[in-house]
Amino acid sequence: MENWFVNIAHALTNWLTGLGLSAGWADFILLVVQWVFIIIIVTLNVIVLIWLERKISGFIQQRLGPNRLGPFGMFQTIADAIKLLTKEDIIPSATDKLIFRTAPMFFIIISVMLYVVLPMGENMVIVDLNVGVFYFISVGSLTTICLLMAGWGSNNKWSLLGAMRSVAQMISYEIPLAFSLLGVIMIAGSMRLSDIVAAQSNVWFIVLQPVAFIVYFIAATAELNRGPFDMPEAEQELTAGAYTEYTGMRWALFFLAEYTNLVAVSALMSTLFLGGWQGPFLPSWLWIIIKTYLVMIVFMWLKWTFPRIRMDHLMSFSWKVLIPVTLANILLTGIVLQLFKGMGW
Amino acid sequence: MIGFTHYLILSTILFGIGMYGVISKRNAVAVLMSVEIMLNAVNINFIAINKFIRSETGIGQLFAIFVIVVAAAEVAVGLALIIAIYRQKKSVNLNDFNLLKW
Amino acid sequence: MMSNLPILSLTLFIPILGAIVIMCLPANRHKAIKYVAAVSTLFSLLLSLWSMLNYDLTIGGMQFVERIPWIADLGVNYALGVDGISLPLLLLTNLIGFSAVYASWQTAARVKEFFALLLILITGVMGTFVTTDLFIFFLFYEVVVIPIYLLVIMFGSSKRVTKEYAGMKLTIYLLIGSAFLLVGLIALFIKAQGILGFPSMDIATLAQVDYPAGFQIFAYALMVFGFGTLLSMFPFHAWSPDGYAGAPTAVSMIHAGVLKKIGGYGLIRIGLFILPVGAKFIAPVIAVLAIGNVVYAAFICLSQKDLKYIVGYSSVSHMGYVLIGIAALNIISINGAVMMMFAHGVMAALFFAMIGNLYEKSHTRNVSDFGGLAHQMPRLAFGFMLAGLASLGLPGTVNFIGEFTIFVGAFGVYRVISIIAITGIILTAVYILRTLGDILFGPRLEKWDHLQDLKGPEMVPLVVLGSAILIGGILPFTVMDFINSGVGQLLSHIASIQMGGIF
Amino acid sequence: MNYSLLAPEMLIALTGLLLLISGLILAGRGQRLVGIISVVLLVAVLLLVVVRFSESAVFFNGVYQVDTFANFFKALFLIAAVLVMLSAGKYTQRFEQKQSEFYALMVFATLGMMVMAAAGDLITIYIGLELMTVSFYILTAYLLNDEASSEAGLKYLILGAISSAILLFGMSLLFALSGTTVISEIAGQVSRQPALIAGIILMIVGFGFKIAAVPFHMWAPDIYQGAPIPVTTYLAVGSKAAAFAALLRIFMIALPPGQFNWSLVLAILAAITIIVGNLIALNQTNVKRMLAYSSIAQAGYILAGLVAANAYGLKGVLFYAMLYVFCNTGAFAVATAVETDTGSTDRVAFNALGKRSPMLAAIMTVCLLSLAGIPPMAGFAGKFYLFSGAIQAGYLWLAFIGLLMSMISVYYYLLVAKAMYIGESDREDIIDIKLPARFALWVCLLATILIGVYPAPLSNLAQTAIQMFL
Amino acid sequence: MNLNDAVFMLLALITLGSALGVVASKNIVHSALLLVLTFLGVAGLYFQMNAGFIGLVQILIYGGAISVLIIFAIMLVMDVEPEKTNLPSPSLGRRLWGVYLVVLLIIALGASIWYTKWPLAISAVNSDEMTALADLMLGKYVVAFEVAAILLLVAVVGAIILAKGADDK
Repeated sequence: MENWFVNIAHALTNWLTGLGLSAGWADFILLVVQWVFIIIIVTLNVIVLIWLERKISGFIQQRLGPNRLGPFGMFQTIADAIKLLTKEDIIPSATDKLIFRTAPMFFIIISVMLYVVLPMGENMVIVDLNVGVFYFISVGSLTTICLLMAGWGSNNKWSLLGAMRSVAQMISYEIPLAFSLLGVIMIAGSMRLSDIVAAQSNVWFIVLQPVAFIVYFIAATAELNRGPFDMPEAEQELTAGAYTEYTGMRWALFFLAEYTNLVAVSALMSTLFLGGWQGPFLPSWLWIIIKTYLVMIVFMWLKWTFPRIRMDHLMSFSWKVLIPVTLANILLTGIVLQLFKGMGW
Repeated sequence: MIGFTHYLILSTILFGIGMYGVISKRNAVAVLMSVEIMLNAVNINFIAINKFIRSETGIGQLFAIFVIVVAAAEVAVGLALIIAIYRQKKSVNLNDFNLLKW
Repeated sequence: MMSNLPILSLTLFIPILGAIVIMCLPANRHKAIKYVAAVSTLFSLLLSLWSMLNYDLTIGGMQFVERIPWIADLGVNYALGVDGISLPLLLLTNLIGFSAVYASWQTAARVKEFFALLLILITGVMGTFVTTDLFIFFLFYEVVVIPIYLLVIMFGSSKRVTKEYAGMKLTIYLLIGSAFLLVGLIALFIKAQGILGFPSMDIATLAQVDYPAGFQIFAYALMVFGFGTLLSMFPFHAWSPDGYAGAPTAVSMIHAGVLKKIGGYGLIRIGLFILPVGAKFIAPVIAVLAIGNVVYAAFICLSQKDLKYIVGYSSVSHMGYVLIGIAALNIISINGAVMMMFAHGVMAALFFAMIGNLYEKSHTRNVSDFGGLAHQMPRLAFGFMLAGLASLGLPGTVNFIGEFTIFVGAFGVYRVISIIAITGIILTAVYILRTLGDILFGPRLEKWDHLQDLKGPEMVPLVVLGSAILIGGILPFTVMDFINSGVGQLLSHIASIQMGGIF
Repeated sequence: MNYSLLAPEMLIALTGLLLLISGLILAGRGQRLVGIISVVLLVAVLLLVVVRFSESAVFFNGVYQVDTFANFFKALFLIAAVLVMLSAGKYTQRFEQKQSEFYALMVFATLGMMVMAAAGDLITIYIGLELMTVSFYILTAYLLNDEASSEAGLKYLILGAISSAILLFGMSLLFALSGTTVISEIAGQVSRQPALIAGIILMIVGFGFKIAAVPFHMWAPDIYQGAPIPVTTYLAVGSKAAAFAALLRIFMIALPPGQFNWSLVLAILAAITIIVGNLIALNQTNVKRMLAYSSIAQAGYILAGLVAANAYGLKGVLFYAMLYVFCNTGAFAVATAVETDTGSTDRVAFNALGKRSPMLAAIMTVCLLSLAGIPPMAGFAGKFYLFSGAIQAGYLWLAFIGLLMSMISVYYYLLVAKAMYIGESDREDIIDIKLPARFALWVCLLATILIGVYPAPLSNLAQTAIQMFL
Repeated sequence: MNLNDAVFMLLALITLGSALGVVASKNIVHSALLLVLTFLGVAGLYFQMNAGFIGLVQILIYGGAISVLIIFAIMLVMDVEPEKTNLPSPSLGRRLWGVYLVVLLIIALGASIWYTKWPLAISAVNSDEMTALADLMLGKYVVAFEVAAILLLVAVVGAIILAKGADDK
């Protein structure tokens, strides 16, 4: 059970080379296949997630949530998806057509690209980059552009304001996010995610880097534009923010991408702070799924518990609290590491 | 086989495109963007040197990193300037900046 | 013996000291400022007289030498020394400087600036004559220009052209000339360094070097350009009449009297001494241009109405003689040229002093406005007469000695040119006598009755300069002995190193 | 490696940070203290540099060098910064609560220059250059309510960025050919190839922008005119000298003139610069702008020294750069005083300055004459060195053009003198100058005259500084 | 043509094409978005040259930060008609001059690059480029590193001062 997926990949490679393809091409095809596989998994996963979110919010708000379609309303999301897919694709006439159309596509592509470096289990990472963490942050930072595209392309002031708000927020929180990861990287001595996981075989980094974990958690929430940091789409002020003009399939793509990001960020958090795929008894890939889901449930819990924060508070919180805290954390980590090194550890 | 020369030619063309933008564009932001293209062209050179030329490991990349850092700083200041000037003139067209003789 | 005392430095820097004292005085202490200026120039005058008396003619050469290393890598020394050529010119400077202070005694506005600048100007002029170092020479050479500009624009008078225009024209002409000169000097210095192997700015050392002929011609041509502009050589003379017309009296005196002479002095001391081959090659050109000076300027003089312009053009004309003397390249002619410089200096200064005085009182310089001034102002008239007669080279004045010597020397070399130039004397006589007659003689004009004759301080220029003209004219050896010793040594030096009797 | 020799740089960096922090602490009227603090600290660092002038060390295999050449320029930058800050005292009050940042940026610009002068490696030179220019972009636009200032800042930024890009492309070609960025190693590695010519030309163009050589000068007058005057002063004096320091090090060591013939290109550039700079300056009516064009011409003169590439020429570069600090700062300081008083730097604003403040007028005259190269001011000695070098190297024509144009330049300098001494003004009141500014002005005046009359000490310093190039 | 060459060609096409788009587009927002594509193309070229770290830096700084800043600024200073926000200089002479100059530059520079014998050496693929970079940055190039840090500080201070504008009274 542990090596299911690894074995499948090996078999595929062997088959491809058997067909007479060079190793390079075989790797390339395998990469594509793996990526497509992930896309499928993630997409399907989103259906579950949406259902979960609805259920959790219902639970927190003391109501039932979806409960008509299927057992526990499980098919509600599928029905919604079908509705969205079959809806008319409205493109308002005054929009910047090209930008309007491409924004959701880029968004989802970037979201999915994040998974390339995430270890899904022991030896289960598509490209084990030596700069994995950095890759995650760099590529993740591109999502802001897509939001700007959406906001601008819609030619709607609510959209534009929403987009600009969200970008301002994301840029501000990207810095503490990256800084919080530095502590982990310093201890692990590598930016390769598999190395970081390996470094946690004795003790999880959430123990060694509690401050970094908290900062990362907060910053990630903001990065994901989730409540209580969901200013960009504050319905009362901006209707649906950058997504206001989107309908049907395109809107669904944004929705999909948001949840994809949520999964990715949660998976990274599990990898960096919660020991990744390591765990007793169960196969490694199952462990990471469990941990990721736990993190996601906390995210949802937060979202439905706290009220939305005001925009200026949000910004100053990042610049005046989170960044100094992370910097102090880095400094402290460095000092302690040097001390330990000096003591011959 | 693609080699060092090809990368350099590519960067030269990119540099030229950037320079054309600098010369022909009137929007201050566009000019700034063109300058960024030029800097990117230079960076291609540095990375290519790092890969193809007999030199100390990593120097080219280091140079490129410094260029990127500087470019970031320059853009930040440049955009702040553009915003400052827009606040006064309500325009970002270089042709409108005629207080000084140029 | 007093020879340990740095006589020349004292002579040079007492005016500067005076200028500094003046700058420190409050601006409204006019009397004090004027006395300081007078005393400091008097000191310089006495010192230069003293050095003239103590100069050992039997030895000749550079005396009262001072030498302090100054800029090692350029071979520059703060080197002073005087010989027979520079002594009369030093004396001339001080005579005129002293008189100029008195000629400006009536200055009322911005007295402080005026006298400070004037003293700086005098120092600059003196410096060029007493230094034996090329760098220091050039330094002083250019120091004089800017004070002149400021004096002209601040204190000058506007008549035909504005004083701003006159000042700027004068300044730019002189500076452009000096640019050529500077190129020549630097080229000379670099060339000599290449040959000698060490940098040197000492004029005597530079003169020892055997420069290639082509280079000598090139460098000498640049110097002729530079010094020629200062000497108002035709066709670079246009600045001079305008400049004199715009300038205040004291500046006109110094400028026409001594400043121009720096050009002639430089041509002899630097051009001839260091670059004999070049000098020989270019001498005919100079001689031809000199004709332009003598005749052309004299003709223009005939048609001038303004007194200052008349004297201005006449001084251009007289410089032609100096140029001929230099171009003839023999000991007699060069003696004459130096003598002429001295003579023209005192004469022109006296002339301008008189004109200035007259203008101050009557506010006009037009010849046609005057007549019969001898009735009202006999002493002024005497000054005018003395200067005028000196100007046309009447025997008994020092100018006669100069002109005569020049033509004696030049006649053997440039026969035609000399003859043409001598006709210039006739033209000079025509315009000078006509002018003097028009303004001094004839019926008494009522409108000038209020004019007061020279008195008190105003007499000083007349006495000092007039006696110089007469003493030099009647006892020519007082000056000529010095000049002869200086020029003789200079030429014998040239002959001894390479020329072997060409001169 | 004796790291204590890096103390000046470190102290300057700390000074800048301290000033930034003090801006937070010293709010309100306390901002005035910032100027005093920065001057005191800079003077301390200057003393340190002077005391350890002749000590030298090579860091990191030549990536960073502390030598007499670098120390000469460091002292130059610090002197310039101190003089500018002293003379700017009253002017900076218009920045109100942003004075500390102003001084901090000036200090950081100085740091950039110092790094440029001491860097022995292309990367470090580039970073130093950018620190300097980025600081200047901000400083140029520091008059936040003044459109001309913002405009100048933007123009400077755009042209500065372009020139940096061009310079970098040239550097990248040089790097590619030699495989190293360390200047002292390039000389042995680089071979004569077509790309080298391209690289040299691009670098000349890049540096040409930085020193405002014609035809890359068009930014300078606008920026000089638009920027706050203290910034203009420092820009004209410091950034130019820093660019020359880097230019000298790269061209003399990496591309020794014996092996590579770049001097003719530079000679033509210098000649055009001198001619155009002076000719355009002739009909400027704004003194700041006139000084801008004149400073273009001055760059041409200095370039002539590099063209010569011999002892006199290089010594002239250093010598001239130093004296240029004094006379240009003096001239701009007077302009600052006039602008603070009258609100304008048009030539008419200088009218009757000779009466209103004889000291200012005299200093302005002396400084301008020094710029023109009239003895006994320092400019003459400087030009003498520069053009002696040029003639020695066989560039007689260049010396000719240079000297001729410098004499022509007297024309526009004298126009200012004319305005000051005979111009009419309806204001007769005495211009009030604060003590620090007065002190700075006197320093400029005395230095200008002293260097002119007795150039030997400075020339000896310059001689030791350029020893490594010969 | 092997895979590497094909990828190079593709990336070159993307980079140059989008760069051309940047200068050709009349809509400044389109220019800015194409600029992002250019940056990504250049990043791709870095990956192609085994410079993964720099490629990611490129994406992070250029793609994620600089471009966003630029777009942000564009949106703050936007004119009403986006189609006319990025018009080239109205003077035809200037544009032709630009084209001429640039073509000349490309030909001259390109030729000199083409005919140069470069001191080529295929350096071994550096597996640990980051360590090498870190060693350089904190070793030989520590001065440049520190100065760059100060440069960023200066830029931040300056950008805040400038963008904030004068104090309103």
